[in-house]
Amino acid sequence: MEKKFLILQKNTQDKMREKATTLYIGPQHPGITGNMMVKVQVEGDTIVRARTEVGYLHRAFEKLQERRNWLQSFTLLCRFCVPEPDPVEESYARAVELLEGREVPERAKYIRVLMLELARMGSYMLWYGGQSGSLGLYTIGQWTVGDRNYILDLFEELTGGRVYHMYIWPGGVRRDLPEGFADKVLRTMDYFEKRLKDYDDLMFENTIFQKRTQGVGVIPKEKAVEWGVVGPVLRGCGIKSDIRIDDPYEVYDKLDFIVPTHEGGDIWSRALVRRQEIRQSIRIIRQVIENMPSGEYYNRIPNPFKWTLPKGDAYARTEATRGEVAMYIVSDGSIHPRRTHFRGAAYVHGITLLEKILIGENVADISAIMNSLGVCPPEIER
Amino acid sequence: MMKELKEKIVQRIKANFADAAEKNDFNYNRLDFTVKKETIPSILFYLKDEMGFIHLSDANCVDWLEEGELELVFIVWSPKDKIKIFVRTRLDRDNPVMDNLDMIWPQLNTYEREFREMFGVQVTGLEAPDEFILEDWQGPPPFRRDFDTAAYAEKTFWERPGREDAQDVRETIANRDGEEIPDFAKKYSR
Amino acid sequence: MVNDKNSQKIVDFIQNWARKHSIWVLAYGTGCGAIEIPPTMTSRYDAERLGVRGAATPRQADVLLITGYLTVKTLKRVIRVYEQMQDPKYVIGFGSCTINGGMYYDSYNTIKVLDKYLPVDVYINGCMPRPEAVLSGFARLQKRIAEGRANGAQQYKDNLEWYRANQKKIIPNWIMPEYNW
Amino acid sequence: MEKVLLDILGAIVTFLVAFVVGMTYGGLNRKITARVQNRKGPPWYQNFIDAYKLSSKKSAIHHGVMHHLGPAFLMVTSVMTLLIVPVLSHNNWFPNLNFQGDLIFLLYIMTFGPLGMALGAGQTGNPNSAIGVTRGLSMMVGFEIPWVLALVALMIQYHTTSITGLMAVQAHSGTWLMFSSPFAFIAAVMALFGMFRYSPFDIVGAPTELASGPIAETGGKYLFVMMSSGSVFTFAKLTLYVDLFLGGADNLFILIIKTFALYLIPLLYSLVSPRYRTEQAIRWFWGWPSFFGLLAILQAIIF
Repeated sequence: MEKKFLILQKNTQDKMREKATTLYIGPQHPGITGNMMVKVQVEGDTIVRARTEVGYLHRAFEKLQERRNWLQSFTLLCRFCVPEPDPVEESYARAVELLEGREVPERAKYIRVLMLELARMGSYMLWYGGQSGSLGLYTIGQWTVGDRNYILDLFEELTGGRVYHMYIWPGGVRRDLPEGFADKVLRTMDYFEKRLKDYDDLMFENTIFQKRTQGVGVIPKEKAVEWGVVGPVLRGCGIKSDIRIDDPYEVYDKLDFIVPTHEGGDIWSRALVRRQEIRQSIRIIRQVIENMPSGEYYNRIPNPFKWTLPKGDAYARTEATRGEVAMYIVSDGSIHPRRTHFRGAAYVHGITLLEKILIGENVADISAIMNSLGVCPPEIER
Repeated sequence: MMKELKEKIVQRIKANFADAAEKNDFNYNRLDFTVKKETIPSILFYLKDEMGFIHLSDANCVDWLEEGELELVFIVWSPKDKIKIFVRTRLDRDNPVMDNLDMIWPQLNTYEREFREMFGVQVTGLEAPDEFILEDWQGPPPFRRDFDTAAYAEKTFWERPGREDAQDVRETIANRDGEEIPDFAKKYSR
Repeated sequence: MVNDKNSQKIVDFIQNWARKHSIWVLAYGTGCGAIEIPPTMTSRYDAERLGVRGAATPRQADVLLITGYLTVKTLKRVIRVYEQMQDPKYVIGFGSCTINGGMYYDSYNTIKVLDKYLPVDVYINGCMPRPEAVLSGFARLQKRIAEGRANGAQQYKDNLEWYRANQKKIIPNWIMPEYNW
Repeated sequence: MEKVLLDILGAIVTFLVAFVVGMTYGGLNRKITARVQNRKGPPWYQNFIDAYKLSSKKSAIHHGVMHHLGPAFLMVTSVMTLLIVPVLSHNNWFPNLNFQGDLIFLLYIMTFGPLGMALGAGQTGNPNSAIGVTRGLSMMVGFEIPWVLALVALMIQYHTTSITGLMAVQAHSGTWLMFSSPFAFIAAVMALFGMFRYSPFDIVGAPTELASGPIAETGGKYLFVMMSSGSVFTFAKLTLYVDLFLGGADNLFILIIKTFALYLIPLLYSLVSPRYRTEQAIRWFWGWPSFFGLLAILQAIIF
């Protein structure tokens, strides 16, 4: 850590910049986690200054939502962050329900948790690929992304879409579980429990992987919360923080699971936290299927073209794989949202945090650090 | 429990910031304070350093076109007390000026850059590149209510004219490329 | 060496056959469509058996896959990337938003019709197109290459001024090197 | 005169064989990788298609004379290495241009190609290429040490500096050098990891770090030349190892079996390893491989 702050100090004197080479990582670069750019100044192999440039994916969703009604704007949501769209839908649905005071049936709550945890697993499978691929271990990525298809199959059967589900919507969920779906989920979970061991053998017990990740991209524990670190990255610093426990939503307070933490704050501890969270997800999914009540799954909303929400605002937070995502909605009493705002974890991780922790690191680790922070550009610029 | 905690927080804030108007009728863990623009840095500092609201959850801007004001909303969260506080203030819409706050939370720098670009809020003392998301943007700040995105899009970009009729064109496409439509697909034709 | 028409035809046939079976896709995820590229490349769908594989830089790539909507800012980079690619090169428009704007039809920052700015050889519709659709798009491109109809690059070269005018209309600050191959 | 003509013809045949075998190994590499990754994978001849496609690209941009010549440097190196290495033991088709001291010449010539490549990559002005070149050169410093130690050990032990000499030793004693000087073999095989630049030593052209590094600005015909020179060099290196340690080969079939067995070592290791950072890679080469090289020298001196 001391090395980092020394470099920071020197950095303020403009001396260093003359010797440094500027390197543009992105937007067209295989190592970048999406369509963004990191402009780094390097001296030898060490980064002395980093700047991110975003905006390549700006579609002005928040503006477009002002032109749609409350249900139409819901369809835009899943495009906010593509690898894991369900937490965004959940946030929006819950914010609307908070504002309107709409009750959600108990069964819908369970189905939502099932959906969220499946999405978490799917997203982590993709993360496996990104994290190991950025370090040159492509075999893991091929296995996990291939296995992720089994989760996407479940989504497809349940919602009709592989990637964009539009399933968790205000008032409940869009349709009930199909017949025999629970068994399929359980079978898939069995399969994943078996496969996780293979991934461990190849990735976490690999000496080179440990050497590449331990002590790289360290976030200081005492600064972590202040810098806006959330989710698995914060838990990788050894701080127990999870919205599922702290600010419980749906039925998470009735479920039995633990929040894994790991000291260190480097890529390795973040990877371990994520690895353990997959296990917890499987556990949650089993509990949900066991305890799922029968009954209604949807509290019908009125005609969406006449559906108005009371004046006011609401804010709902959800724990996604990247950390805290949240939806802030403001209603002026009309059928359109006055303003919606999406708070993504990558908005903080991908800009200020990334610029801070890249300093003093090796050029070779940029991609690995970005993957371990879960930087998702569409979430930054929306 | 939650109610007592809320009362305590409200009292402390009221004692320190006379202009804070509170709203406390939420039945979940939320409190709402509206303050003057000048109080924002000090109340955020106070919340963060003295009261344990160390996590900045969100900051955003709402355009109230009819009232001629921009509303800034800061949402802070206390991991210890498990409660979130909304701090709001209003800026004059024609001349929106706010102070730079990124010494409180470094990530506010990003939020301020977005306010500046999307709402035209002038942030005094902000050190950041001029452009954040947009590049070479020449129109008005796009997230303001009076900016009409549909008209702008129609004016600027090509649009592909849609089909007038609603006929099934899959056969035509298939014939064009010499492909067979599988049997299972035929039954879905409109 | 090859002068008469028939042998030229044979050479063309062999070359097109090779081009058809060796498609190197530039690793540039321009939009959200990039999420379905990993599944397409991995075990269940395995595009590599068709000869499709990734290329790291535009100099080595054959196909520019526009995975989804293009914002104005990205369009500028995409044009630069396209012009750096070596002839023959192909463009695949991926997703509804490249065809007519899709659900972003009223957004002030995304282009609606890709083929006004870049010559598109094959469109794949859907939001999101499934990996099967992507594979079928590649198959369609292969078919067009084999028939010698995938000549978008030639079209771009011939109508460069028209494309340039369209591009400059929405990119106000045009600082780009000349098209030089 | 006739001898020279035959030699030239033989050289062409050698080159063609090396090209085909090297390319096929590349294709099998992709096939094996795919099978490990649960995929069907491309056909084994996929690399030929890729090469032909690259050579039939209509345009190929270059950034100056050195960039133009860089691939040629690589090709020259590969062909020279190939011609010095005796491909088969007793065969007229594969000429044997080796001479007393060719091992030392080989050591020099094998570094020549990357140097030419470095100059070419430097001229592109692409910072990724420049960084890739520095990485490549520093990694060469790493793996040259165990490799040189192994060769020097052989030279000391058997009092010869020619490859044919070492092959004669093996033919004479009946045991392969792999068994009679095992430490040199271990050190040399470890150096082979570095020469092949497969994972975990693919730091030169690491896609996620440098966007394929020195070849970032190279496309079309230039890439074709590099690809084929890489294939030829693969074959030459493997044949050299077979000649030095596995007793050479009497016919092509045995040669292919032996070379492929050797080739599988770095290939399979690459499938389960992430990439080292540059300094970690150099440290690795200066660790156990160099230690085994020193052991080999000790063995050569003592026995």
